[in-house]
Amino acid sequence: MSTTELHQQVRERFGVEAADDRVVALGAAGALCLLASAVAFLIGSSFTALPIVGFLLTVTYGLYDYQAETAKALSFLATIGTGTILALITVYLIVEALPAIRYMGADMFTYTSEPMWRTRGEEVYSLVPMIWGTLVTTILAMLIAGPLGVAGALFISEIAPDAVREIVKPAIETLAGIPSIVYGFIGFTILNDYMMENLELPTSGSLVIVGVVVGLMSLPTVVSVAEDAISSVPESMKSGSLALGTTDWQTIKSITIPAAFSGVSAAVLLGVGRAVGETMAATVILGHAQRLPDPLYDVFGNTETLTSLIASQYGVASSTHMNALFAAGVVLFVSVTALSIASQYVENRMQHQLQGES
Amino acid sequence: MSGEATNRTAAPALGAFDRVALGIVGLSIMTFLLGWTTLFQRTSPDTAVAGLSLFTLFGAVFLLAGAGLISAGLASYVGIFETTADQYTGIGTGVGFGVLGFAVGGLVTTIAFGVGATGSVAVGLGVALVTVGVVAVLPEDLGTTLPVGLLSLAWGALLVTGIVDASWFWNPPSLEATFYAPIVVPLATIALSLLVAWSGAIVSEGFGSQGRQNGAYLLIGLNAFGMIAVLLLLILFVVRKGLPKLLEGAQLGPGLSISVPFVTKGVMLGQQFNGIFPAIVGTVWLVIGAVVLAVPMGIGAAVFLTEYAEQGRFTAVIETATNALWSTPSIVYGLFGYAFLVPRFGNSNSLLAGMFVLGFMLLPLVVITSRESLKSVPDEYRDASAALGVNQWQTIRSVVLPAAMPGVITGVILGVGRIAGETAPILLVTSGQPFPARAPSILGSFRFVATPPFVQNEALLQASSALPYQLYAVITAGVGQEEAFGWGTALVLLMVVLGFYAIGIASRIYFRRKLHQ
Amino acid sequence: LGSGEEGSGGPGPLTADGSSTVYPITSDAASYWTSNHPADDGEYWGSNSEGTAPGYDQIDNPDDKRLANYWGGLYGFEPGEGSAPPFRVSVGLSHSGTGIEKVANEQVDIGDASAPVSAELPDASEEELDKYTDHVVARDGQPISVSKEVYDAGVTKLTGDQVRDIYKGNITNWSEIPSYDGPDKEIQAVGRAVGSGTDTAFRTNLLGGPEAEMPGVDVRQGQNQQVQTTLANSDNAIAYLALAFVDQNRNPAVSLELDGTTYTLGENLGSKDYPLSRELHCYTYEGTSKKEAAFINMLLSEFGQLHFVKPNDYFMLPPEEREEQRAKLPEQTN
Amino acid sequence: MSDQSTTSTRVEQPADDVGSGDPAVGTHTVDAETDEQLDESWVEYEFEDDAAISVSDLDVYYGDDHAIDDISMEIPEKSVTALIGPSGCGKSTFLRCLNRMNDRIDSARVEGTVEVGDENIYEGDTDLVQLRKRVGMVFQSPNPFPKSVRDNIAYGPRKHGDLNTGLLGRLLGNDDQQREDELVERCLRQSALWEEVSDRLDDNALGLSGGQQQRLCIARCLAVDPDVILMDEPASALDPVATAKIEDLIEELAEEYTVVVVTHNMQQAARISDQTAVFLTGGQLVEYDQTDKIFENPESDRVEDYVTGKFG
Amino acid sequence: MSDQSTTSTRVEQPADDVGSGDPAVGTHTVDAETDEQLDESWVEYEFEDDAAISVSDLDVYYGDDHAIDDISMEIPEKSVTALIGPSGCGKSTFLRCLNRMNDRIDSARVEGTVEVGDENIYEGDTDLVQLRKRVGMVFQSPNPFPKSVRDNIAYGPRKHGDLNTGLLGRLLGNDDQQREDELVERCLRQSALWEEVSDRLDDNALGLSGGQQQRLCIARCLAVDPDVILMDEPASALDPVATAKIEDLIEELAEEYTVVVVTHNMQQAARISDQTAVFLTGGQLVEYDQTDKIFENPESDRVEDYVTGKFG
Ligand SMILES: Nc1ncnc2c1ncn2[C@@H]1O[C@H](COP(=O)(O)OP(=O)(O)OP(=O)(O)O)[C@@H](O)[C@H]1O
Ligand SMILES: Nc1ncnc2c1ncn2[C@@H]1O[C@H](COP(=O)(O)OP(=O)(O)OP(=O)(O)O)[C@@H](O)[C@H]1O
Ligand SMILES: [Mg+2]
Ligand SMILES: [Mg+2]
Ligand SMILES: O=P([O-])([O-])[O-]
Repeated sequence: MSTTELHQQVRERFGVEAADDRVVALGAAGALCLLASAVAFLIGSSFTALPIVGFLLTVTYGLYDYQAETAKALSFLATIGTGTILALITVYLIVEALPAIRYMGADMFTYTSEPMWRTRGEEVYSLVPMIWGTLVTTILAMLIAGPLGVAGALFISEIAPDAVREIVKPAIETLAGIPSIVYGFIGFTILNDYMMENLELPTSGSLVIVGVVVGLMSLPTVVSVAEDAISSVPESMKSGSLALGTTDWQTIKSITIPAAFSGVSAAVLLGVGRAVGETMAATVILGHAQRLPDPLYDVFGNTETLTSLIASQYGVASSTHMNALFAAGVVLFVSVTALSIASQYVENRMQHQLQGES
Repeated sequence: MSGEATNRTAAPALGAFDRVALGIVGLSIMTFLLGWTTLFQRTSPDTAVAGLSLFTLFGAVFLLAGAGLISAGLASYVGIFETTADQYTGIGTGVGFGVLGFAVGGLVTTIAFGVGATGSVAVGLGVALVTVGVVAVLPEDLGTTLPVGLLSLAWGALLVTGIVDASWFWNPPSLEATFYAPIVVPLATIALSLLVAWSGAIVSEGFGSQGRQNGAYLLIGLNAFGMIAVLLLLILFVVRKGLPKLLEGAQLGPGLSISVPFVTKGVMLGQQFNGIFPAIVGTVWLVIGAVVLAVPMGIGAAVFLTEYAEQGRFTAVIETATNALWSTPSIVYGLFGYAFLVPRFGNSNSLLAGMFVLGFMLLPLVVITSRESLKSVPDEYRDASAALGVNQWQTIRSVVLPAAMPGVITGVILGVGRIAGETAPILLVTSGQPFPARAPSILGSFRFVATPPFVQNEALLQASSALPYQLYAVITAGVGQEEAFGWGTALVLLMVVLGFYAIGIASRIYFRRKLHQ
Repeated sequence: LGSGEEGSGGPGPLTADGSSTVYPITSDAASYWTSNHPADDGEYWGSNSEGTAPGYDQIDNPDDKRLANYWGGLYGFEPGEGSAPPFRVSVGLSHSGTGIEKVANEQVDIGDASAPVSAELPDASEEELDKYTDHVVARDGQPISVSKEVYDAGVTKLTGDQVRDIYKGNITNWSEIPSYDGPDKEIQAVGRAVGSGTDTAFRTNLLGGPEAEMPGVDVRQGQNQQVQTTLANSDNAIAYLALAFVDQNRNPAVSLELDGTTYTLGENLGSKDYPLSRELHCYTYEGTSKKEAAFINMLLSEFGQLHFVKPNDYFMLPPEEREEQRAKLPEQTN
Repeated sequence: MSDQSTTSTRVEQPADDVGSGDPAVGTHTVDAETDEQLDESWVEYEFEDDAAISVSDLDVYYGDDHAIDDISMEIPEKSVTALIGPSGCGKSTFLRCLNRMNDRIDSARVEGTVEVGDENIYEGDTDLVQLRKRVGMVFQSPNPFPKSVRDNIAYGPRKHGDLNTGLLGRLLGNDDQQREDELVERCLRQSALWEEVSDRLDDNALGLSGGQQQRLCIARCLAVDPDVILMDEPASALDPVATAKIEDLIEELAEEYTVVVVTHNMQQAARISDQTAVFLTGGQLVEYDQTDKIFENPESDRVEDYVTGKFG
Repeated sequence: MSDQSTTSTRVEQPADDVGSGDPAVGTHTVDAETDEQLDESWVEYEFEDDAAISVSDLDVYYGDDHAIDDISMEIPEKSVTALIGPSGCGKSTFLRCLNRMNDRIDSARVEGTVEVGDENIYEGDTDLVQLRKRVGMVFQSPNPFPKSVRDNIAYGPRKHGDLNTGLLGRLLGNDDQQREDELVERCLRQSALWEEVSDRLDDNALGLSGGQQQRLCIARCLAVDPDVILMDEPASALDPVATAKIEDLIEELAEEYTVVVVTHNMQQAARISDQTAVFLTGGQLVEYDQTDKIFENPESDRVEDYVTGKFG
């Protein structure tokens, strides 16, 4: 590529109006410095800071002399950076997980004879019990957070008078702020005790406790996202129904909820995502037994979730064991990303539907 | 249904009808609340209310309510009262009762006849099908009262006759749990109370669309009330448990000097009152670091995506990526930080690694909220500025960003609230001593050296505590002796996090009001 | 920020992490070190009109140095400013596996462990194991402990076979134990995280090897402290743990009959031939630095044993063994 | 309302109507009593005998905002009444009072009486459902439900239990499908839409053009068989061709229904309405008379300025 | 544009202007050449000598949508030109072509030439910043920045570096505070707002009433000293009183500036403009003439129908 072509490209990319070689040179210098520091960081060199200083100098000069161009370039860099972080996490997780997956093969997701998780001697890393534990707690959590959350969202956006809404809405948002470790602490000290005493559970920590606690924790997520979806149903649609002489509840059931259905599903999906990824409550409440409950549906039994597996074993893990934990991370990451994409897709569909493009 | 026939105000006797129904609703809400207090062991099966033991009282109420509901339904059906009941109950309600029928049928067969899982599922399904079929085609006044009334009568009878009493229990062969009456009875009572209240609410409005609305609103209202109650209970509980520890040794000194050792001291030998100051400082630094890292980057990315980039595949990919990052579990970030960042940051758990990991977690939120608020800046501002001949960057800097700031600030504050309470990543990349004596001194540790990287800050590269980790440490290092310490920590953590939330929400309300005035 | 802030300068902190069994020892030592009491204290360090800290009289401290200044000074460390120690000591809490892992990764200076590294890393080569330097600082007699309710129902003594059967999953109900006369109750067999020294030692000493299977374990807890809590909160639990975590009122230790001998807490449980007794280690990696030596040397002194080992219910090392251990430390500077 | 001085609103009531059998109308004698003071030009205009709606002393407040200031007027049956006036003068607010859609606005407070038929709809126990079935409403921008054309029209009757076309109806055999088909066709014909959509009754209504959507909304409203149809600027979001269709439709509807139309467009009011009410700022009804009169020879100078475009 | 048959748009150009020194004007001889065919009534209308803006053969497409169809017209200096026509006929699109605000719409494509002064603004290297300084714009709904009144007005000059009132300016000692004060006052006076806001220059502009906000937007536009001011329905969001003020203001501004106003309100066009261009659907300019002529005696029947309200 000739220099003039390069100029042309840079100019188009960054909207540099006055053809100015110095802008191009500056941009190139900045980019080089950044690249160098990234490489240095990746290989773990202690010289990482040098190119960063160079970059900062370039940027400072740029901001002084070519503010618009520099700002645009910086914002572009920030975007690239955000993408890079995701890419880095994804790639690193997968690369680290590969040895374990190669070691176990498909057994990692299908192997069900005891022991399913053995880190010494003849190693076995089957994620089946963890996936099952995660599945069970998530289903329990959603049985709580799904209906209650949607009902709460309906209350806030459709039923509550203004004055009540002003209180209830922030209160439920605040519920989202209670850190999971606090729930975990309460679960570990109070609920575990309560359940052992009153239900004569043979072991401390059971899936049902984690399910209930995680359900409570994902409730606010479901409420606020569903509330957004429900209140984005245009007022004109609701008025249209009411003006035909239907009751509010009929309007909610027949107009509002169907119109907001995608958004509400997206909310539930996001809630599922929160539940799947919830770590600390499971870690401190559960008894970390890497085996399937017997019978499978025994929610009062003890098993492990993917998150609590990582949190409880990262410290002792090395080589294949560590890779297996990464594999658990990959399963988490992939499922949660899939949920996020699904909820985004569903939400977009709602937008389109409301605009009549169904 | 003609206008005249449905004009309920014409039927004078309806007052009585209403009153009975409202009475039923009132009673069932009472049993609902008592059910909860019993579950929380504030009341016990032996608590006497009006001369009756609690379970007998439950039984009496359900007998009364069942009878009331059934007679109300029949009265409406035979036309003693004019109501607006629909011709059919409808499939929706039918299916609802079907699910209930499945549960009740299945459980009763298992408990009473000891049938195995397959058998009870079969029976349950049978009961469910019959229920759906029957209820759906019943006239609405019967369909919404009879099933609930009968169930209520049955449960009432079981309780009053003492077939189910405080010593009753059921030990399912396949589950690890044993269900005792003190748990089962309140749970069943709570569930049935809701049903009865729902049915009563429908009756009180004379069935029909108004009645159904009344029933639904009652349940939804109770649900909202329940959520608020849970929030308040949680907070009150933590406050009650944590306040004594928080105030231990606290003094209101001369003048306005207040000393609260729990938040100003570490854990040290020979000190009368130990505290969590190092954890508080750790959390503060973690938050500062994360914000410094994530906010400029996030806003920058949002500006590029919203203002500069053409909306297309690239922006869609980044958008998907940020959403995915936002929902990625914290433990995954933690694992990444542990295996990737820690070896690169001086190879030991460190504040810096924690800052990066939390920053990574905060980043997507900043991008998302900044994008939202940048998008919600009206294009009119951009047009107006462009029409004055002002270039794009100056428009962004002087008009768009200031207008978007409220949204960004609110989003960041809420995000900070969330990361301040994150435990898993800290546990993996930052934690060191569980009960440190001293707080890290970041500002005092900057040193300039002649070799790259020229600036050194040892404190940044050392492990630190943080509030959520402190709580985790209490759990791992022995809740038995130090539980009070844990509650104190939980209270402070809750205050910090909820403080961020309160500020975030308040600022959002403030900015919104300001915009609308 | 307030007074509790650390000063800057001086060498970086000494970091340790690992065994929850060793944690009470090293953590107490770190607290003493960090507090750096003056020699006129008498309670913690030194001597005054009211008393003398146990073991202090064995120490030659002519300059009346503060605690950490003294022990640091032996290895040439300059005293810190004011009451600050020459360097800080920070002790993390996890379990032996983590300590051994982290010390090898050079993430910490000292890896605490309650089982030997050879048992923790059964697959490691000689060469690899040689890089660890083993400093034994105390001895533990690992007891078997049960929930108070179980103890009160008559289970005050178990045989080795019974314990083995419980952890192998052959005995699952307390009523299968003859001495038990309570209601029918499932056994909650509490284990420790795989890789913890307590777990490794228990498997090695009772089940036949560090890789022996324990299919009977219902619940695994990360640290000794959590095991103790679980025992106290349950009415049907049994667990193996470290001596420091037995509380006769909450989780009493039962007597254990092994090969015809009955071992009872407070009598012969600590004796060298108690099969579950074990050494508590502070591992360093690739030699022992002066910083590490200064701290470990304190642990090995009479003062250290009296203050950090004994109060935590562990067994002190006899003087000749201490000398042996001290020999592994580098030369003192003065 | 201290009549003469503050407002020029008068409603001529034929003498035989005063104190006649209809008690609802009889109570509103304020206007009737002032008849004698009217000048000639007023007496010439006679409203039809039956007032479909009579409003008296209506005030509406939004919080402290006085949006409707003491308005009384009678809207005659089976005719088109236009409400015109500059933006923000309270036309929509007034219109929404007639079927109590203002109830949905938390800050709104209504005083006075509005009688539809012979029932005061602001009396305690008015059944909103019944009221809104009788007084239908068509909104400024078309707002069909995101359902099929058929479902849009059948929506009201189904919700009111007049049609059992669901699964249950079919199972029980008393299927109202045929009645529904008839209803849908009748309403679509009435709203002059049948030709255009008869072959896509099951398509999503949001796929129709704006003008078609608006006529669908009218059809939907007709399906619940109202007496009165309120329309708030029904054509303002439409192009001229669609507007013309809607205007024709309104004139036809007036043969069977009482139509009240708010419009910004004076020409439109002149074209379609029988009587016109002119609101000016502050929520006051300045003049109310036959449309020709208003546009050709209004009483008040302000109205004259307004309708000739000197102002507004 | 194949003239006579399809369009009645003509622009009378004084003979002395044809082929005169100004090359930009000279190139647009299509219209000039057809002069001879004009009937009497056209000749009577003479545009002023200097066309501030001349548009020729302008076409605008949104994607495949042809929004402006081959329009040529000349807009004379220091007068008010009104653009009227039904909704969607392309008035706003045309207006936005004059300062290239259409560039901001990705799908928009513009063909033809627009000359402001004697420079074709659609030629390659036109400096948009300079162009928009010369051709200011006022929008339909008032859109002041959420800043103080003063900052709103000083915004343009500050960004263009004409005023140094920031911290830097103050530090360097060449503080333009006084010049800024003068500018703010002058612009506010010109836009007839000074009396109302002189004591709250530092209040947030969003606290002003709608009419005040719109005048502020005009003042803001004046502050960058434009030659031409484009206004897109500047009063449509305002109440009658505010509208009257804006109308007065427009007439005053025409003494100094070239004003082009889009309006929906025919009365308004009649009241304020010197010449009026009538667009009908399809982006065509149907007639362009002196305002009196358009409203009293238009050439085309469609225009007559339109201005008398028979249609639209
Ligand atoms: N929901 C509301 N809350 C508060 N004030 C309102 C509300 N709706 C209308 N208003 C106020 O009441 C007055 C009358 O409004 P209304 O919408 O009835 O006017 P309008 O004549 O329909 O105007 P337009 O022609 O613009 O539709 C206005 O001042 C308006 O600001
Ligand atoms: N951004 C756009 N993208 C695509 N098409 C557009 C866009 N803006 C306007 N149009 C189309 O171009 C045509 C002319 O629109 P324009 O806004 O110029 O009309 P107008 O005369 O100003 O109408 P109004 O009186 O409603 O403002 C219309 O058909 C419109 O749909
Ligand atoms: Mg209106
Ligand atoms: Mg326009
Ligand atoms: O001593 P441990 O914590 O490793 O059992």
